[in-house]
Amino acid sequence: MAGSGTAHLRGEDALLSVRNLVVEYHTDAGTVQAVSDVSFDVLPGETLGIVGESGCGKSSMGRAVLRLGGMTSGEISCAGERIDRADEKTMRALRRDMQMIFQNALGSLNPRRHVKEIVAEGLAIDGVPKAERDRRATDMLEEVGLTPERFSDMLPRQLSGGQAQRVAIARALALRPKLLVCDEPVSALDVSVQAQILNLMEKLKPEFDLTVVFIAHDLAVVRSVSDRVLVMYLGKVCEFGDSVEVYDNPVHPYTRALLESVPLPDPDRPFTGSPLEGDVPSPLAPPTGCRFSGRCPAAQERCARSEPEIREVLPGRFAACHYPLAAAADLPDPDARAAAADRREPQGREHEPTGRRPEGA
Amino acid sequence: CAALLLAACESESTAGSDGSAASGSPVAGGTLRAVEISEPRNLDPALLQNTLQGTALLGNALYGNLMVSDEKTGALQYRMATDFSTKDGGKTFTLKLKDGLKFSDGTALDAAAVKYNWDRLKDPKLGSDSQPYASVVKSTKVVDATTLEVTLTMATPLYGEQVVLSAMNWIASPAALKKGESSFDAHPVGAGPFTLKSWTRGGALDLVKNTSYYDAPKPYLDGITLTTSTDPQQRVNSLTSGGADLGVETDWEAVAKAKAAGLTVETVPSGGGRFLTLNTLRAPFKDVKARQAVSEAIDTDALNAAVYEGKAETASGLFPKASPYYNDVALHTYNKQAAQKLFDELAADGKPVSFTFTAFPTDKALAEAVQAQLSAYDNVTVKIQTVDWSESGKVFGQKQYDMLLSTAFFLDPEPALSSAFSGKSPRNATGIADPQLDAALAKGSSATTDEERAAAYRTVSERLAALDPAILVARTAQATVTKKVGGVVLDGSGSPLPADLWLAK
Amino acid sequence: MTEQSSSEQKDPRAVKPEPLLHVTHLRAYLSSRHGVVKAVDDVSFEVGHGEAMGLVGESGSGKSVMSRAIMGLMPRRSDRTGSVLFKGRELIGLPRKEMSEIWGPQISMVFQDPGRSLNPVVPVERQLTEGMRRHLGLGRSEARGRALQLLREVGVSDPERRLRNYPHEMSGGMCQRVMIAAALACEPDLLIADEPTTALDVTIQRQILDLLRRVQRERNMSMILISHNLPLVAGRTDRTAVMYAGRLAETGSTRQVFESPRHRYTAALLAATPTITHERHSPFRLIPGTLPNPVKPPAGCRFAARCDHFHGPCHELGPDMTPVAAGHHVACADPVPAPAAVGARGGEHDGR
Amino acid sequence: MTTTDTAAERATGQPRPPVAPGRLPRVTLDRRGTSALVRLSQGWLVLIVALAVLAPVLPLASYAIPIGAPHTAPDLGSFSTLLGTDGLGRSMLSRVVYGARVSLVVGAAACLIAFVVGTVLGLLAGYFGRWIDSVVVLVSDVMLAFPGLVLLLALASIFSPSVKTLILGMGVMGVPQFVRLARAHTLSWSAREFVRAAKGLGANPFRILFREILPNVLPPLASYMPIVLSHIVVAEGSLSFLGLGIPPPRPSWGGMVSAAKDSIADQPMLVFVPALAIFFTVFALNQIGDHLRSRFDRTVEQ
Amino acid sequence: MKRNRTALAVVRKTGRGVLVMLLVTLAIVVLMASAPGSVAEVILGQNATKANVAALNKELGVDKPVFEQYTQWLSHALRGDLGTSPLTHQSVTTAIAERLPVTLELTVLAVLMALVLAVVFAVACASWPGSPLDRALTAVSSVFLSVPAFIAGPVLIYFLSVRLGWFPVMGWTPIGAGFGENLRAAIMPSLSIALVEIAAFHRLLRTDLIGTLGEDFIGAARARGMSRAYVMFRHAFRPSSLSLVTMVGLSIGRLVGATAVAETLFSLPGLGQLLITSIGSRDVVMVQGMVAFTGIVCVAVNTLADIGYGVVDPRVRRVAAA
Ligand SMILES: Nc1ncnc2c1ncn2[C@@H]1O[C@H](COP(=O)(O)OP(=O)(O)OP(=O)(O)O)[C@@H](O)[C@H]1O
Ligand SMILES: Nc1ncnc2c1ncn2[C@@H]1O[C@H](COP(=O)(O)OP(=O)(O)OP(=O)(O)O)[C@@H](O)[C@H]1O
Ligand SMILES: [Mg+2]
Ligand SMILES: [Mg+2]
Repeated sequence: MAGSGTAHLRGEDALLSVRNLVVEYHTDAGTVQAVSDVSFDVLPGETLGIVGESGCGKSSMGRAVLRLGGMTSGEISCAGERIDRADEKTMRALRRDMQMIFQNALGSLNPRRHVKEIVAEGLAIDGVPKAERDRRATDMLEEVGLTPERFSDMLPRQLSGGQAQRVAIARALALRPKLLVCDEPVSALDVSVQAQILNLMEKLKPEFDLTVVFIAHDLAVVRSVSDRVLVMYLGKVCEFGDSVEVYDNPVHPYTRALLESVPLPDPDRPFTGSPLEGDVPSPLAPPTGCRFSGRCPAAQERCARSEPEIREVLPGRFAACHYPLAAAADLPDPDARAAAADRREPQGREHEPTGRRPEGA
Repeated sequence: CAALLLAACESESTAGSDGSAASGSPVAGGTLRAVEISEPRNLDPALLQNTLQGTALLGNALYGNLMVSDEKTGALQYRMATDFSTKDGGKTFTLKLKDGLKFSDGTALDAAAVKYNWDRLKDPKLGSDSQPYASVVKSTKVVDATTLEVTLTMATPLYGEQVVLSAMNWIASPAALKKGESSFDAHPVGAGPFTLKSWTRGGALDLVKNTSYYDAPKPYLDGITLTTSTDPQQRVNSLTSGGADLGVETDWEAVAKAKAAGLTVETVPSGGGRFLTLNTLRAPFKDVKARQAVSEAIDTDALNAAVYEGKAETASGLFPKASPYYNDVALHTYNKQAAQKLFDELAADGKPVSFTFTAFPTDKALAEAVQAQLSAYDNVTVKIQTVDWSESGKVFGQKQYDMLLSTAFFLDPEPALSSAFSGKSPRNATGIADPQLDAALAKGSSATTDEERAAAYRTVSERLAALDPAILVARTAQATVTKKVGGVVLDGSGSPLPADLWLAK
Repeated sequence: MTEQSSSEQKDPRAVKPEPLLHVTHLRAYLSSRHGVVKAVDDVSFEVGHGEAMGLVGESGSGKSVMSRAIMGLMPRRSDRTGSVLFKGRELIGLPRKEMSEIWGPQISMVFQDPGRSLNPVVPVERQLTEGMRRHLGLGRSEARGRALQLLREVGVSDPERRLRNYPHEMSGGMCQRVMIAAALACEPDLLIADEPTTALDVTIQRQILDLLRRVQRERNMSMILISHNLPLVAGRTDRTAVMYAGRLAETGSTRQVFESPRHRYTAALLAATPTITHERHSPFRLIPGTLPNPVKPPAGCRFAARCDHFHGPCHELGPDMTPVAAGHHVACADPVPAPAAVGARGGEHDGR
Repeated sequence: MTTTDTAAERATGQPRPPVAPGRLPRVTLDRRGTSALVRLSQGWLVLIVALAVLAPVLPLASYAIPIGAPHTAPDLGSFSTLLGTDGLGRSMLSRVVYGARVSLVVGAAACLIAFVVGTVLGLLAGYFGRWIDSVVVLVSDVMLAFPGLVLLLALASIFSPSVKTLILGMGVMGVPQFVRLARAHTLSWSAREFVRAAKGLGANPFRILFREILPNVLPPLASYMPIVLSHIVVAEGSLSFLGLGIPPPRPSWGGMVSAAKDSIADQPMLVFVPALAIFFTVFALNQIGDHLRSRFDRTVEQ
Repeated sequence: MKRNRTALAVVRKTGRGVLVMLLVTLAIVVLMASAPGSVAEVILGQNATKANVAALNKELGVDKPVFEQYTQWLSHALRGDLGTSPLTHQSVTTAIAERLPVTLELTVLAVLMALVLAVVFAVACASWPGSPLDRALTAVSSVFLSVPAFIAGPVLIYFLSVRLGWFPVMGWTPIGAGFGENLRAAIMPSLSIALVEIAAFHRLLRTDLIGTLGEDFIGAARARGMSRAYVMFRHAFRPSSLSLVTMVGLSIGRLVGATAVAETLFSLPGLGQLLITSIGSRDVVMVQGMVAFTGIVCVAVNTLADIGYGVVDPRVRRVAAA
């Protein structure tokens, strides 16, 4: 399945748009196809969740988007500026608008610099005068819930995981970016701390008027924070759609398998459905055709041969699969489609305060 | 193996005072392990140095000797030659060889071979140490197979002694020499008591008995293994620990250690010795006053104590008491106050004494001791520059030094003294050119009676004492150290003659 | 010893059968730069024959140290007191030689990160068979045969080839299966699995958990399944123990703990755990504050500082657990009130 | 000598990945406190450095002028005769103390040169990679393929031996070691997320290199300095032994040992005093280096 | 495709090695050319007048520009002809071949001795890290580290040869002349250079072993009930010896230098001694040939160490092959 295609794109008004992104790593063992021809859009104010198993290329994509890692080909533009073509100088200016939060929060802080310095670093690079810098850093610390008096002069190693992540968030937001890419910001944290950080981010998002790309492998977390979700498998897009709908009614067999593998805190029903067979294939030699075909319970002979294009399987629901779970016969007529859209609508409104309606325009 | 008893030989060894020395009749057989001080670069006789610290033992073993000089009297003794005499006061000599001498390759060692070797030595490009000696020969003429007539450039009555002390004493097969250096190094051909078996450079050089040696039953040994060590301590250790049977030694401390360890030590009583040589051609030692100052400032006994652990033989005069030319002129007097006064005067004249001691690797201790001694005086500064042996040619050739250590020792004062102090000598390291001195030296070399010579050398001593071109630090050690080795006969350079050596069982 | 245990098993009428593992007042202190870390501080619990116990708690609560303390695989500068009775035999103080007879055929362990718990430079075959050869005295080919069988059992395809592989030539899931096979090789009575799937993908994680549960049931083996992820133990274990800051907070049947948590901490933890049904963009319930310093843990209830039902007696609370239902023990001065129906069901369930 | 980068890095050209999160926090057993040995070592170094620095103002005889008969036994009478006299009657104590000056000055200066040059090159090579890396690695390979002593011998025969030559030679000799170390650490650190984070903030390469990476690379590198210093002290000794040390009368420990090595049997003091000085210093430097490394050098190890 | 990559990597590695060699030899030529004195002066000795020297220099071709001399040397060297020493008239290849056995034996023996002792020490230390035994052994190896060959040599000679007479004071006995005798001659010199290496090897291995022993897979092996010794040698040792392999490779260059000291101390006919005398006598041809040779050996040994890596660690096998 996992396929290419552009059916799910939403056009001009996107803040971030990624087209045909390819990321390859050349290693001694061969070429790793980390991201293969992926396209997506993020509308202003929206939170896009990206999920997928380990190694499917989420981080590579996140880094490529900010040009913090290699990219082989593709087009990326943010607020109309072509990131993939910008020269170093323009890029440095552009970076102010796009910030990233990393999975390993502690690792993303220089162990030899004080918390305040770390938070103020972006401002220092920007040439903000010292006093101003200090003030804004202090404000930011306050904002993320760290008492400046206590934390300003600490070194990263004196911080707990949650505190470190807060510092990283403060550092990113100190520049007042438009776009925030979070690469597994909570997966290294304990549940109790994880909740603190997620809540913090929910709080800051409207405050800073942020558009967020939220990368995670924990499906539960992604669902709770994002408006849209992009499911990836082995460097390809599987499914794209409104997060609640995708979770409630996955159309791609992989999405369903993924959801069914999430353990439930229920002694009687630990998992739903049956487990997926086999291992994730190596990105060094991905399978031909649909990349999921080898493990797909619904795979047919055609799947291994030809790669499916992304198409709209249900209204607003895009999947790259020859045989989506919503069978061809069930494909809704325009009326049903409208009904589905309606169903979505109120849900969207409910969340109006936390983020601008993605499709509001 | 059965010891073969031989008739008493002609050896006049003076050995035998110590317990470990072998006495009695020579015993045949065995391989002698000898340690030398320097390794030959090549086996070409021209490039071997006929000195104890050089490769005399090896040269004597491979090429034998035309003549040797008596270790006590310095008188010539004939070996492969039967005669080398002059009838015209040293203008021409006639060399007579033994009949039927053969190189180890079977070719004849005849007058032509000698001529070839001697002519070859004159080539400066060959780089032979003996080139100055050979250059005295103007021409040679082969009279018959065993007779060579030698015409010299100037009258040198004692030219025989020079032959003995140089590579001229060693004759190699012209046929073999003509094959080129590398071939010759692999198969050197001479008529000596031993032939080469194998040579690992930096390692051992194995010699085996030359069965066709002219002077049977010599050599007594089946073979000799020569190793090299530049470190005196190592040579002595090797001997005491039984790693070697014979070592040549020029280091006083090592000699003392060897004696203390009960080894047999043979020395030749020599004159001259090690001189602190002052370059009189340039400042500050151009000024005799500066030379005197330094000379009076230096306490040779203290130098001896510091550098040679007090084991060196020090001397005030040029000649040892045993020499027929002995005189009581002290070349050097130690006088601290006088020295300081001179230094002060020189400084007051605007010519403070400041000089560099050019030290070769082995002279560093001495240089440092001199420096230490002079550091006690005001108005004199000493710097030390260490130079590699490779630079010796340049240092000496271009006289780029203020002070260095050089050696002039001798059994017979000729030619060593002239070479060292004559104004005409290219090897005069002091650069001193004093007519009176030159005349006395010339007299010493051309006079034929001991009295005349003694008188001449007294003048030499007086001139040297007055001019102070060099400070005699100590006599040169010329020792052969052995353990259970018999037949240690020393030749003119003080090195043992391998043909006579034998190993006690 | 094996005899003793089998005789016990044969006597179904024993009033209280001796548990397979009986841990009492276990303390494991580790020395560190900052002082003595009281990683496990007076913990008592038991694991019955053929029972799977889940051990959950936040990172740093002492789960791993406890599993190692039970095993006797403590770091060098450490101190272990209390009692660990395994089949009635005291393991604490047992010489290493005797311990190494227990490791493998009696107790074995599966570690968190499969990539790190297989020796990268040793072929899979040797790592699988060395235990068997040592403890069961098997020859090379016998051990190999058994290894193949084991690999099939844990669902490794093409086991012949796998035996020749080095760990780096296999995926994480495959490595973990091999580790499980190696742990099962000598038919242990107790398997301790310390976060066996944290390093794995969700889909693989599920495969491994299913496998562990299946094997545990098939072999009637006891198992301690350790995880910081609460839902993960829910469907895999019979009983669950919740650990907090070196102490147990709550133990009970898995159903009791998940459906009617009584300790304030357990309840808070469950509430903070994101679930797939969580309302979008709605805030999570959170537990304020952080774990107490393990070097200087507070007196009384260690959760007190973070608890929203904190009051006076919390400071006096000792490590002892009080029963709140059959087989359900809680160390809390003000436990969550029990929903009656669930409590009854829990008790029933516990009578297993 | 010391290992520079970890084996795995050399083999794969990649830094090891950082520790996976969520693992059992491991307390390194090696992290012992400051042991008595380390304290003693520090004490010794302080003493030696103090003596060397204060030598001119101490009531010490000149190292060049004899103060009495050669080989006098140690005598508590005066400061200068505490260790007796050497073969030239000069004060042993004075020579050892002034020898410390040469050994330490040569060592420290050479070490510093090697450190500065090596670190800068290693940083540039490790961070920028590509041709800079190729060139730097090539040059350091060339220097490593040159047996160090040969280089020194060659240098010593070109320039006459002097303190300056020695410092230069030894400094050059130590460069590749630091290049390798700095490069390995830079590789390891620049793969860290915080470097990426800095880049994300718009920092330019030099800011990243000098503000983010350098502060992390410095401590482990600096902790190798004592070890390198000890190598240099030994190398200076070897050179003196081969006759290419500092010209007399300036004493250096190596020179003193080699000058007196023949007297082991008769005058053991002459050898053992400087040999022990070398020995204690090298030992102390190593102890301190180890100690520092166990504190700072966890990056590459991990 | 994979094959191509491997071939390419081999070509790259070789190319690099060649480049290193070129630079090394060029550097030595330049260095030697700038040194005062020349081989001609050495050959002529006391007859070294300016004219004589100039004439001989011309004859030897050393009056030409350095670079020209170098390219000439190179073109010969590429054909396997390292030239002939103008001083000893010995072919450089022969000289190296003649001396190589000594240096080789010393180096190998030194590495072996150092390795054996270091392994014993390191295993003991890593088994009880932080214990008095560990501290004692670490201190002992630090002691070795502070005993350079030029101190160790004379001390060994004095006690073992002069006082006890166990070993010869100096000189070499080739293997051909009896293995026992050969070993007797080789033991002290190799020991004197091995001491320093022991410390380096020991420290490295100790640290790596302690690190490895903390790994999960060691815990896993223990949890399978494997004995201490088994875990140490079958599990911990190999993965811990990676850096050691590199270290041994790197130590070669240093050992060549150290053998020069040992060969001088014990008057052994090895490469180091030849190198020193050749530098001393400005025998550029000889020095150049030898530096090229030792350089090749160093590069080769380090490449071997890379390959040895693959043997030790299957994870890098692929890379090493590449
Ligand atoms: N620098 C790199 N060099 C070579 N391969 C890389 C590199 N970075 C990532 N990869 C490979 O690219 C693929 C995608 O990696 P990426 O980190 O983007 O995945 P991910 O989805 O973020 O995984 P995770 O959930 O584990 O973080 C993986 O197979 C990974 O091994
Ligand atoms: N070797 C050690 N030395 C000192 N302290 C240690 C050591 N290992 C763990 N600790 C400390 O002991 C406490 C308990 O750690 P433990 O690893 O048991 O936690 P855990 O519950 O397993 O956590 P996780 O879920 O992260 O694995 C922690 O505070 C930890 O820092
Ligand atoms: Mg990632
Ligand atoms: Mg744990």
